[in-house]
Amino acid sequence: MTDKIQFNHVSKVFTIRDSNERKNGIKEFTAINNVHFSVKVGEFLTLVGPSGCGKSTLLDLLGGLTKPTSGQILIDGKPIKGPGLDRGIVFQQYALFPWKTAMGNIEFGLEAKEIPKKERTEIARHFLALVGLSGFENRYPHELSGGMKQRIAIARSLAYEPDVLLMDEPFAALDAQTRETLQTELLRIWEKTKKTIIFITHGIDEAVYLGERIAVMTSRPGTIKQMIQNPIHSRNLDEDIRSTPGFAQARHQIWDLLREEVHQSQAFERKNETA
Amino acid sequence: MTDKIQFNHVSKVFTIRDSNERKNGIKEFTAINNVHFSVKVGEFLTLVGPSGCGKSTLLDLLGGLTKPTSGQILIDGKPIKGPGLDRGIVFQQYALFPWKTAMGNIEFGLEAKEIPKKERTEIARHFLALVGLSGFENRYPHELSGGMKQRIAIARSLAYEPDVLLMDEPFAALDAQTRETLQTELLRIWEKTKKTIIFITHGIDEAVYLGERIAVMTSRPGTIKQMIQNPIHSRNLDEDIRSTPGFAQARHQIWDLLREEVHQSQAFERKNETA
Amino acid sequence: MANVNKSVTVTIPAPGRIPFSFHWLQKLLKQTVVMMVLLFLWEVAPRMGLVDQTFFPPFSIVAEGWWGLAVSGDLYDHFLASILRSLSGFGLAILIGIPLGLVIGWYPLANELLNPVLELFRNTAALALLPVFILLLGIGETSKIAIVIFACLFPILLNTINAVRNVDLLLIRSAKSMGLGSTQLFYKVILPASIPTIFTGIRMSGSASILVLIAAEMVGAKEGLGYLISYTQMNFQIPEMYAGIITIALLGLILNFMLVSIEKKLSKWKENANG
Amino acid sequence: MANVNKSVTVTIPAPGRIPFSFHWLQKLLKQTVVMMVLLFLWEVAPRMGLVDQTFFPPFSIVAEGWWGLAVSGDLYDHFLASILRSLSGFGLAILIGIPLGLVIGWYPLANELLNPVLELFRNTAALALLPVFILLLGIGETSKIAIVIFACLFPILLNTINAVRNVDLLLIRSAKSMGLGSTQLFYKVILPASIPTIFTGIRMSGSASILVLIAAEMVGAKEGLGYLISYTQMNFQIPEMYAGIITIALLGLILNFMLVSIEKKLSKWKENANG
Amino acid sequence: QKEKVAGTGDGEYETLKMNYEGTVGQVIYPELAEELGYLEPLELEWIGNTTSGPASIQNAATGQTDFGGAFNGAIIKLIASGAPLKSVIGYYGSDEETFNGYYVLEDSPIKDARDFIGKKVGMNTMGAHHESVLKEYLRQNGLTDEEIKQVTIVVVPPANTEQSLRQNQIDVAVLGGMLRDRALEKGGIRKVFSDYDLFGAFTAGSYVFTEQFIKENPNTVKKFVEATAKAIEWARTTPKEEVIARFEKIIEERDRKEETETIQYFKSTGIAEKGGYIHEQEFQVWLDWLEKSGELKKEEISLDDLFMNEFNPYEVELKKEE
Ligand SMILES: Nc1ncnc2c1ncn2[C@@H]1O[C@H](COP(=O)(O)OP(=O)(O)OP(=O)(O)O)[C@@H](O)[C@H]1O
Ligand SMILES: Nc1ncnc2c1ncn2[C@@H]1O[C@H](COP(=O)(O)OP(=O)(O)OP(=O)(O)O)[C@@H](O)[C@H]1O
Ligand SMILES: [Mg+2]
Ligand SMILES: [Mg+2]
Repeated sequence: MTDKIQFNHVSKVFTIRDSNERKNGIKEFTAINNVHFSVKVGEFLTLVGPSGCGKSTLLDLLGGLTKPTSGQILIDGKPIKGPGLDRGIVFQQYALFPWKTAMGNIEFGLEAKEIPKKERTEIARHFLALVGLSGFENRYPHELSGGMKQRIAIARSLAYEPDVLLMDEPFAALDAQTRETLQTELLRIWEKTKKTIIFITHGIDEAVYLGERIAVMTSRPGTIKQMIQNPIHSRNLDEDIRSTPGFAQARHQIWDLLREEVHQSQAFERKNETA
Repeated sequence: MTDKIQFNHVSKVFTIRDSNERKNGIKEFTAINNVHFSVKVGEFLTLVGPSGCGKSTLLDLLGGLTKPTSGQILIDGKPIKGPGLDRGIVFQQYALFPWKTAMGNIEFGLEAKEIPKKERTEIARHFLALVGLSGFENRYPHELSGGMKQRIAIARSLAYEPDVLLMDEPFAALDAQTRETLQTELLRIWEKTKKTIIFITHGIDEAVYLGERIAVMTSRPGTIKQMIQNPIHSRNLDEDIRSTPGFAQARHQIWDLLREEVHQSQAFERKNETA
Repeated sequence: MANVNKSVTVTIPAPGRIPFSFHWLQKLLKQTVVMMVLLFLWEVAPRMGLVDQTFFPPFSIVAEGWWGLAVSGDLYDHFLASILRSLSGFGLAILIGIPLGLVIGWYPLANELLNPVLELFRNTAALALLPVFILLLGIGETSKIAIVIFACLFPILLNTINAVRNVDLLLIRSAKSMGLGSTQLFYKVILPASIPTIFTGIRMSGSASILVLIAAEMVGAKEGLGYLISYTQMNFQIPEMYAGIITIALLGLILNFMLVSIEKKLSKWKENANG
Repeated sequence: MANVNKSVTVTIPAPGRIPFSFHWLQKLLKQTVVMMVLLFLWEVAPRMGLVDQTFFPPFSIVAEGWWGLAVSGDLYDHFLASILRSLSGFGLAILIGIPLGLVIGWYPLANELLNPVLELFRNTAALALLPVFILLLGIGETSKIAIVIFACLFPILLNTINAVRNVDLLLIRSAKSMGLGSTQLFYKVILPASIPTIFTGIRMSGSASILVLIAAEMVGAKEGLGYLISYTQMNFQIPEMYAGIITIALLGLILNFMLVSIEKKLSKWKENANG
Repeated sequence: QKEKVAGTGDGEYETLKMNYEGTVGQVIYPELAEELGYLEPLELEWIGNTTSGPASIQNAATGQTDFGGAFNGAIIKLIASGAPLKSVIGYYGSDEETFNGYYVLEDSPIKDARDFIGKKVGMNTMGAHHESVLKEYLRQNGLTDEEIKQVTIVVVPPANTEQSLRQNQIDVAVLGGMLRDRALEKGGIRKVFSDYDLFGAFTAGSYVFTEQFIKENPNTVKKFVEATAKAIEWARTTPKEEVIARFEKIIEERDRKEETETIQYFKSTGIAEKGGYIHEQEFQVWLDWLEKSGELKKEEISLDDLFMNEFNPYEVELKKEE
């Protein structure tokens, strides 16, 4: 398999206002530092790391919403120019347009692609069915439960057929049952469509359950600490894979890796907050 | 050990407005049905069940915020008269008073108990320290992270020294790392104070990790489906207990129990929603 | 001000509430009774000499006066004159205020530069400028409509500016990630997201348009409800004066009702668009 | 209307933004320049004959007139008279509106009964009632203050009612679970939770108080800024008339500024209390 | 829209339609002239009702209307403030039947000018006739400027004037016409002085045009003044009942949703001179007064700037008499 995405020694530095100082000082702040890895075509990569380590920043860079301070990001061997419909982003909060119905939201990206109305509706219906929400076409976001909203957001990203799907903790705000259902559904969709997926999460269980490979990041400034090839392959989706010993073992490995990082980052935050 | 709490064949029926009918009809709606179990002094009981099965209703009854339609609930052998400071409730959403500081919130219950100002401050400081938030006395809720808010809510319930702590999915909205930290802290507090705790959750992991006994409820109308004595006793809090085979086994048992209930309840909801 | 109504209506149950099915009818009945009582007091108080009958005639006499004006067609003429002025001023304010607000909100520099000037104008009581408008624009329709425009413009303008500036960043990022350009972003995201806030401004302007117009019509007009009131007052046609006042109140009610209906329609995608 | 501001301010970065430390000073400078340009136009337009100099004198002449009034002490007298009336009417409206609103909001029956009456009054343009107030209360201070009360009362009253009715149910339940009785609940939860919404009403009333007063002072007054304007207009002291208008604008700015400051102080526990 | 007619010879009117403001419930002399046919072929175009004299002449000055009318003192003030206006004919005044009285309650301590100090006088407009007459009265009775300043003037809507007096919200009420008759019917009030007591019969207010309008439309203005003068003479010399009946007819025909009640109280025109001819004294009084009180600088304005009688058809006749 060829590389779909390549991070070449990417760093991102923010200049932020220093709110502690009266004199409106500016501070440099390294969010991610020398990130270097690649993702293969059709791969499902999960990315875990402590809060604030730069996971979302990494995704923004990939989405073309911000530019790296140094280094380069390549997609299909070409550097990223800006946002584009070849990559679909699912944001942590369901970023649905509240004034559009479920259908309208799914069609949104298609409109930007200038696909004719009729075809648009057809495609949208297809993806609505794919995420199991046929019959909810005309609901507004506020009339949908959290899980449904996130499924619409996923359908929207799938609808304009991006090669790469970037997902930033999409299931974080959901309750456990819905989350597990959606995880299973996502795997089904991935198997059906063979997209390249980068999936950010806080949850170790989630990372192990979903990822072919799992990238563990260090705390701030974030770099890739380790890449783990996930030993669990048999994906019988209706089985309680999470209760198998293999799962427990993979989970434990990542737990250990993350533990030091989380402790480190929490100590850092507590120091900052009481200051 | 004696029984702290007794549910004697408790049912709760709501009369609700029937929004489908034009004529403002009324409908009877059984939320929980013939719930019968008891909790021992100092016990940590977790309660799992599908969404909408009546877990919160059960807690409201216990808190004295609503009255059962039939049956009786006894605390220390006496029937419940109404809300009282012998029971502390931690609600799912952090129900902090936004116009009070962290300290003020913790003192709130103490004010109702008419404890003098000075003593109040002392007690509040003590519990603030207990939940690891010394130094955050004067923060307003909006200046605290989600995890911190929930810790304040727990401290508030502990502060007025209730015998029973009722917790309704207190960690549901938190991210995974914070949640695990708080779970560990809660167990520490429980071991220290030996309160009777009823803890509602959606998460199987959470139920297994925390509960001495685990009550599994059926879907609507809710009853107790099964009481499981949790086999995991060794509580070395710094160990990754979640990755042990024992944990996986208990988890699996509950997963199987819940699976049929969840499926049943989801089918029911989907039917309702598309209607 | 992007106001998202997050709160829950607390209907504290009144003791001994009546079965629900009659509720609506009952409410209407009760409200009618209250109205009748008020009208009865209005009728009786002057007749019993509690207030001076010359200056506060009983309701029946006012109603008679109203009927007289209505039958002669005078009332209709005045009403028409007022509503035309009010609507044209109001409409022009909308036509000016919204585009201007969108532009100013979109360009931070424009907002920065104009902010103090707008604040100054907003806080200048429109009626203080009445003499200036008359001096510069004469006593004809122009000056009356101009003062209505002035009074209506600032609520609309400032709400529009705020609306644009407070569009949820997440939605903007989301749209950008789907490859929308600046123009499309404006039409497809900024504009629809701003509508509810803009409408708050429009509704505020609605009542301002009537208030100010009445005052303007009292000075130098030949028709309109404000003229009717001042004219009848000068001519000791006190019942007709009250008839004019009642008509203005009705005009206010109607305009408000219309605006609330439009608002509801335009923001049906919002959780609680409260009137 | 319990308005919770949930939105994020989008500061779209202007190209070539200047280093931050100078930003504040720069802003002030730019704004001053805009003001100067406006004043310059005011000076030049009449001098060049673009507008009639008699009725639109250049700014310097108006400033001279303002200075003359200020030195003679007349301006101070008028200003004082206006601000005293405005503040007493406004203050009384607060004293009546808030308690009344609290009671009406607290008892659903009261709200149900009075709602249509309040709606009717709220939509009655205050100035339409000016003749009635004069007829009933004479031309003295009473009628002027009464009309200010009328204009200020309804925004405060209706906002207070809404505030009480929209207190977060969760907070009420939380307080009840801590054993608070009705009275305590009212003072410790309902009241503080309502303050921000009530203040929105107060701020709306603030500008209404000035607007209506100006109109009232134009009729049947012997001092006050409204009187100053109409008197100087009648006596063709046009620069002095503009001086009066400027003073009113300043009065409006000051009152608004004061109210916003108080509001900020009282709702410092809110995320974004926007002015 | 004004219709311009070319040429400046006699009978060729530059403007045929004249915009003006009327008065609620009353008939002004140009309207009477139109009714009597004196004004033809000129036509009046009603654009609304005036709220006060000062507002009326201000509207004339800004071109809202073609002519306006006000108290002579107000006209002087406006001309002094830079608006080039000229009075062409008088249109109201006081005589023994038609006058403005300064009334107090029967048991009021106010007996003469000195008693006014510190009291409130209610009137329906400021800066005009009522105020100037009051100040002139106070001045003639030896009050200093300082003392005059202590008399407070309160603007009261006409409908409230009597009520305000009876409710002690004002100490003195200026009443004229219908208001006075109605108040006297009820009784309990007494007059301290009136403008007629002070000056005798005199004309107090005039119609004005802008100088520019007069320059551009000499024939129109001439015709207007002629017609108005003749209408005034008609009203001065026709029996009261007949005048009232004619007024009633006009009011009913013009259909401005008015009552004819006020008109029943008409007693006389109050205009002192034939055809509204303006005497120097009628402006000189106020000019002196304004100069003395410091509102005008000495010699800032001469009488020639203020008025002209040359369009008045009775000028020749009256000049001879002088
Ligand atoms: N636009 C920005 N300007 C300044 N600092 C930023 C900006 N965006 C992010 N940061 C900072 O960079 C760091 C990394 O942020 P990022 O959102 O990528 O973390 P994360 O790993 O996604 O955290 P979380 O798991 O909590 O979502 C944080 O400390 C954040 O405060
Ligand atoms: N006051 C009420 N009036 C009418 N119906 C109610 C009321 N409170 C709860 N219900 C209904 O009773 C059922 C049980 O609700 P409850 O909140 O106890 O469920 P739950 O188990 O806590 O669900 P979740 O896990 O989603 O929080 C739901 O279907 C709910 O709609
Ligand atoms: Mg993130
Ligand atoms: Mg619940």
